Amino acid sequence: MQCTVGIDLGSTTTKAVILDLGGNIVGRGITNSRSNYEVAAAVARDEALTAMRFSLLQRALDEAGALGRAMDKPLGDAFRLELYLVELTALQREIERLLDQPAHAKMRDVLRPAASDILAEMTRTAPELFAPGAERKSDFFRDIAGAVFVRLAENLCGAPQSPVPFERLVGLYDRAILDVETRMERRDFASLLDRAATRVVPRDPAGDQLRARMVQVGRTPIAEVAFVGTGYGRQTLPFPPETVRSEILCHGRGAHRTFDGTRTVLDIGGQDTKAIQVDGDGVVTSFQMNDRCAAGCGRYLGYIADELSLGLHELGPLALQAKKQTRVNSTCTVFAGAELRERLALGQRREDILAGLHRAIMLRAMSILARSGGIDNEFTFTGGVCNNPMAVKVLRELVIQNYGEHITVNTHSSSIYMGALGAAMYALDDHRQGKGGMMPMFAQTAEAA
Amino acid sequence: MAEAPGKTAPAAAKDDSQKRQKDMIGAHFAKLARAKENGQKVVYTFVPGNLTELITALDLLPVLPEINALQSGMRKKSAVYIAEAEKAGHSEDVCTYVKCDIGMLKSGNIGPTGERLPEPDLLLLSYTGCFTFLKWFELLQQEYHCPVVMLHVPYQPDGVVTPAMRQYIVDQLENEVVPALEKLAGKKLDRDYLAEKLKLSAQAEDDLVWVWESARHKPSPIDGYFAGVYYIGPIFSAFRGSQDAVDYYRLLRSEVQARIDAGKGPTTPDGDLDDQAVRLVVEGPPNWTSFNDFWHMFSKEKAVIVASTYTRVGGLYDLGFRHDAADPLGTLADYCLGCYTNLGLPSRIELLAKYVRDYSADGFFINSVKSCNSFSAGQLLMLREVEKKTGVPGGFIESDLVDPRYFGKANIENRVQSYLQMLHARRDRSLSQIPARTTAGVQGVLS
Amino acid sequence: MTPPQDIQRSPQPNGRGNDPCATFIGRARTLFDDKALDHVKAWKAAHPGALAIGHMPIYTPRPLLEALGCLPVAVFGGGEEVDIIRGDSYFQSYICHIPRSTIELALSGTYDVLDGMVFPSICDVIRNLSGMWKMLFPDRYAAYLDLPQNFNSSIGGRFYLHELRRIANDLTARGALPLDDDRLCRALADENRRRRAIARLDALRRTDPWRCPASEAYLLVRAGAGLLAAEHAELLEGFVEAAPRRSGRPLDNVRVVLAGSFCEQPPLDLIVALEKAGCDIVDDDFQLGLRTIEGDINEEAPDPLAALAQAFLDQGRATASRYIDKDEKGRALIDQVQAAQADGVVFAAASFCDPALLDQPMLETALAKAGVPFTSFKFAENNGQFQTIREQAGAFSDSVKLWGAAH
Amino acid sequence: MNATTASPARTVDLDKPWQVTAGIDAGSNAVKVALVRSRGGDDSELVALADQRIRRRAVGEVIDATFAEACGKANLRLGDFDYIASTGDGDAVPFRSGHFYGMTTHARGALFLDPEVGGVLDVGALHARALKIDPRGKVIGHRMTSQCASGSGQFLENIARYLGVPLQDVGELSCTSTNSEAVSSICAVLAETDVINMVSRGMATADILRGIHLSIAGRLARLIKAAGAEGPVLLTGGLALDRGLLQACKTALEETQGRRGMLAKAPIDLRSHPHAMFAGALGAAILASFRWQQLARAGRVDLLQAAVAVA
Ligand SMILES: Nc1ncnc2c1ncn2[C@@H]1O[C@H](COP(=O)(O)OP(=O)(O)O)[C@@H](O)[C@H]1O
Ligand SMILES: Nc1ncnc2c1ncn2[C@@H]1O[C@H](COP(=O)(O)OP(=O)(O)O)[C@@H](O)[C@H]1O
Ligand code: SF4
Ligand code: SF4
Ligand code: SF4
Repeated sequence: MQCTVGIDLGSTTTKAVILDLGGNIVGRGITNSRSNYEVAAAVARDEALTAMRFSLLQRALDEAGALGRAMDKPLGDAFRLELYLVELTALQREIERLLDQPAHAKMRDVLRPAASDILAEMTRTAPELFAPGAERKSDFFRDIAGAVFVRLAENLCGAPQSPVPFERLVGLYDRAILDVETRMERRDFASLLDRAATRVVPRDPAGDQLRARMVQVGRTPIAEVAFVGTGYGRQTLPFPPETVRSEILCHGRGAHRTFDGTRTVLDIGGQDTKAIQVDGDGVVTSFQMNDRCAAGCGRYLGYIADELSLGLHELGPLALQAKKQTRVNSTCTVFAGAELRERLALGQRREDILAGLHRAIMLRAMSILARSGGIDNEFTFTGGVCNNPMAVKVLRELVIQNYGEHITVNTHSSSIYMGALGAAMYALDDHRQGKGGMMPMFAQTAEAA
Repeated sequence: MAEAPGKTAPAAAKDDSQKRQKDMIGAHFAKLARAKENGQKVVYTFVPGNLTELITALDLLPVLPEINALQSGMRKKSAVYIAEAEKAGHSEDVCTYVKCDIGMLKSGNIGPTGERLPEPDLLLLSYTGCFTFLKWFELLQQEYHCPVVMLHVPYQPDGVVTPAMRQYIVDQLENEVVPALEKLAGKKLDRDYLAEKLKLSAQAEDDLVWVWESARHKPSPIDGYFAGVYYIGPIFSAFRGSQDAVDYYRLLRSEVQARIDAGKGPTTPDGDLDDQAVRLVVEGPPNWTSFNDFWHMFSKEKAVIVASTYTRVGGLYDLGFRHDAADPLGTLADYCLGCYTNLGLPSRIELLAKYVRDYSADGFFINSVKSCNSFSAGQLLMLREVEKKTGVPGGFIESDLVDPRYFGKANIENRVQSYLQMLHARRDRSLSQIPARTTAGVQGVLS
Repeated sequence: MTPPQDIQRSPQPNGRGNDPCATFIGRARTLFDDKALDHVKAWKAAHPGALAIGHMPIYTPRPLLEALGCLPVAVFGGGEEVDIIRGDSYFQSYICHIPRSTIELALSGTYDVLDGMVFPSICDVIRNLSGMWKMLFPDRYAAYLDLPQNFNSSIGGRFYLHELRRIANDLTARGALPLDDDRLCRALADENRRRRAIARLDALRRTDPWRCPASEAYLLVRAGAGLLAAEHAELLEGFVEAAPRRSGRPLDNVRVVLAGSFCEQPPLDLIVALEKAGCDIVDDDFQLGLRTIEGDINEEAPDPLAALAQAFLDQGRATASRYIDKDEKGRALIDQVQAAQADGVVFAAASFCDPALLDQPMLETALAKAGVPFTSFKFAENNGQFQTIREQAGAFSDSVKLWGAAH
Repeated sequence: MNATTASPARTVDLDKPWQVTAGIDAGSNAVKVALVRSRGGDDSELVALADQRIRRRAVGEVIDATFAEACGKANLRLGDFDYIASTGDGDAVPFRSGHFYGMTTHARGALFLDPEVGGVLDVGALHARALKIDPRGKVIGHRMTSQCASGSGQFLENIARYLGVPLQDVGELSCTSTNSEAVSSICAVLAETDVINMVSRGMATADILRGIHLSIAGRLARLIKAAGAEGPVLLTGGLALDRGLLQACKTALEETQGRRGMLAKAPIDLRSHPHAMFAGALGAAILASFRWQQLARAGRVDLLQAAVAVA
């Protein structure tokens, strides 16, 4: 099967979208951006390929009748669990390696048993994380494993007279995860799927038959024929220059394709906010970005979440419970944390402050929007921050208030992928013009057939 | 208003006119360095609305602190100077030209040619189009304790010069400025000599306008911004009204003519820009500390600048103004009133739109500098209004004149590139043939 | 139990319950909070056909506007409460705050009640704002008022008279009364009365700062933004007469002069924060637009317009917007410190305010030479956090208190 | 320790030569307490120190706990104090007798720790400030970082966390760097991205830390000079413990001084002290004694009585 790939390497997350040659979206993938861009891009793309295979698989399962359909969800969870376990093993290896280094000579005897206890416990309880209905604070290994590790470390070190220093133990994790993340683990879809299936598919003739189908799907060859990369700091992207497109163009195009009446796009990512105006063909006519200060971008919410030990997912829903919006003045990302602490100490409600913080960000976004030319009729909100329901709510209110009731405000469950989608569309353009075929290094070595 | 910036000049091969300009400047600074021993008096003044003919007609030597500041920027000295001024209590928020100048003063007042600049005998505060000028010379006055003479040039809010405005300036020239300069020079102003100078000014001005207008050709034989700042060197500074300036512009004109004949574009840091994909008009001063980097961002995407407003800060000759020997003080008043930054926003918007149309530009670009409220306050409105009037898209970045802290290279490059790619994409729109909405999207397990 | 403190820091006079000044302060506060300009609407309703003319905060000849039958309305930006959305889309982050909130309010219709705007030449930002106004509101009157920087009456004075007449003629053409000497004389007399009332308020602040904290004085002066001079004078006089009956006692504070806030205004809470940090602000340059002339204007001159112009040339208060040609930069400030018997100076300039910030080093030099302690910080009208400012002002008052004003 | 229970007024002995005082520095990140015995601010003698990080606890709770810890070490009770001075967030210390502002206390504390200093560089979680002080500890010049948080402890903490280096090892590690590169961004948030870029280029952790230290140090060096300090300067606040920062600051200062050495000023000699983190609390305690005597001399029994009423 032939397809084109678009990758949006953002400051916070890396997204990939795969289109078939008819322009249909056949796979999406996301991962956290990390210190090794190449790995981040490769992982996002692997995720997208995995999604693509899963969608093929879904079709196969559907055809396989009731049992197949029943397996769809459990299989997905089990597959995630397998991936998690693979990375957990890598983490364990890395921690062992670190402990052998001379820097840890003094504390080694205390840290090693503590770490191995924690890791054993993590492996044991891993299936709970992926059980049906389980809630995860994030989709990324770094965050999921980190949360569990810190919780277990707190338990261990919190005990009176515990000889294990908490900061060192957590430092060990932070150090190890950095290295784990920068290494590319080869992902063998077929065998992972097989292991996942072993967990959930019944061991009976019907199940065996299903597994056979799955193996088949897992091995369908996929050929990537064109590629476009985009994203923050395009100068340092690990893509060949011919394949790089401005993120402004990609976001505009992706959003326009998803909602074709859109003339205005607002993208709030981790470190930048962009307001983009597009014409009837999705081509950008003007844009504005935040200035050199990162104030009021997604990272701001990240800091706040850290400050409150919450997951990013939880921030918006909590803010939605506000009774009133506290007026928050700091849009400086770093000071917002201090202001939050100060206000909490004054006894203000957490929800109300959070609501104020969300409003502060959205006010800034509104100015950038106004700078780019405002909104005339249909408007689409994209980027990671639109996963945050409070941000969406506040924005919607502000837009209606400032531009009128007649404005259509779109958000989409996969708005975070708009940049990657636009990139994949440009890749398809290239392919159709015979300019495709240029692949980044990592894509040449990965699983593609 | 850049004069040839010595060793930081573009890597491009030097034209004869450039060499000539360099010699002129060298000679001027040499004269300045020896001013005190030769008993010559020195007048500091500003570029917009400068009274060079009047100053030189009395054999006084002009020094233009703005140009010293921008050259410090090009020579990578400005960061240290600015730090010096901030240490002395100057705010981070204010114009960096002033701080650069103050810092340079505090570090020994070494000019661009490595020679020490003479202290002023008089500060001629030509308060034209910029409030900061006023404070700048108040500050210098505290340092040098020399007399200041103020020439307040009223602002043109509606693009109209009223008789009262003109009269106000002539009154000041007649009663305050000329007497102060005469006193300093120790002699009476020879009005015939002044008229002669004004005649020479007008000659050079004719040729400069010809050069600007050559950008109507395709490809444009000049870059009206990055190279343009070199072209304005002599006429906006100490040389207007001199035979040297007349000769320089004659030479420049013949060089440009040769490029037109050969169908060639201007010389840039990336070589000759003959293949011009995009024609732009630029508003706002350039950044001096990363001048070549900034230029490169455009030239590597094959963008040529066909006109710019910054090169009009010292006079809008292309709108028809010429110094008029028949009415010396009146013509100086008109000159002062007509500088670009002395115009109200509506006039500035008109002018930009006119440039976009006259020079058939594909877009216009605003470099908004933190230092300069005179230029920058209102540029975001200009952006939208010019887009509305011309239908071509505008680009916008923020940087600074001589403070390298405010030139975020990656960020600026990202914007410039996005902007230029947008211009390209708008032209290639026919290529987007993918159906706008497709239904067969996959809501995969992982999304 | 209340925490014991060696200093009672409350800036409010005690005995709030039956404060003889409550009505005056209440009125001022109501006017301050009337961001929608309802009082201007009411005035216009009561004076059918009369114009209300807005002006930016400095050297606006309000008596001239009054003489034309207009209500002058000083526009001081949006303060803390206004959300800036569109305003930010007109101004880059390195430009001060007042023009953006002014634009925000204008675009949201708050200034629809104003029939025109006067933009006196304060600085390049306001100058360019006048042009923006003309583009954005082409149907409304907007005048840029160029103030002469030449103070010779036959040169700068002549030009200024032209400017004043131009504006008067423009307004008359738009329905204001024609310029008339009698009316102008009366307006000058009203202005003089108002100025004297402000002078009495200032005197009270100096002798009994606890009877009139700066935060209240601020509100009382600010009340005049949208009042005719006579009415404002009445309010001020009422307060000054009632104030001696207020209870309370002096606090162990230091006395400071505040400088730098002549255009964009600090949030009221910042003034309160300074007071809480132990500083009695005994003089300031807040809202200079309402008190730009020092001493009386000659209200009996045969040519009152010339008298008004002359007052600007000779008696205009020294500010950063004005070219000071003699070598006495800072003299005015030192005089102010001495007159107020202040222990020091607090520079509070709006962030990115070029006139104030460019002036400051020169003023600091002058103060240092005169041995007057000073401290400085920047603010924006919508600042909400005063931690650093409080720290700084506190350190300043600590050191004056612990070691005395002199070095 | 219940500070809010009223107790009978105590008599105040105005001629008392020694005062026992406490300084409580309620910071944004940590609470520091110093107990001092002093003769009106002279001959001060350290009695006990305690500090606790706030982390996510309620500030009031941490203050009570830290104060109790210090009292426990010295075997003192609330009633034994003549004057308790707060600094930092004074409102959080309901049992204070008086309050002094941070710059005042850091200046005084620094002078106590190192009597030679003429300047202080106080770097805490969210702020940095440079002071020029006179021999009495009076602040005669200062500069602070403005709105922007870049260049402060919180930033360093975040980076350390990202790199997996425990805070207390940051300094040592940075000192081992051989090949560093300054971080260019002025924004703390954007600087994090710079750091990520460095990691991606395979740069050694020590070099990255050193790079950050150098960029913060550049800013701090400018701050000190702008404040006008000369000669010996004490580094105080939480980051005083960070040897890497100290070293980087020294380097930064040398560089700028070397460049324009002709100015006839005493070169800045940046120093550290093991108790430098407590400068604020110490200063507050010493000034408490000074103020006590000032009030006593002025006969302000009312205020002194109020000061001890809590005990
Ligand atoms: N699940 C989520 N819930 C709430 N907010 C989220 C979620 N995922 C991401 N975000 C927000 O989106 C931001 C990242 O946006 P993204 O578009 O991925 O940025 P970039 O393109 O710069 O990498 C985060 O900083 C966070 O604020
Ligand atoms: N051992 C250490 N090494 C480096 N930094 C430290 C160390 N201990 C504390 N810090 C830093 O000091 C900061 C706290 O400083 P402090 O002056 O107490 O701030 P505040 O007064 O605002 O609470 C923390 O942000 C932390 O980063
Ligand atoms: S630290 Fe805060 S204020 Fe400073 S640039 Fe970053 S986000 Fe902006
Ligand atoms: S503010 Fe602008 S015009 Fe004025 S001196 Fe600075 S750069 Fe020049
Ligand atoms: S605050 Fe300052 S810079 Fe801003 S408009 Fe007023 S005078 Fe101009």
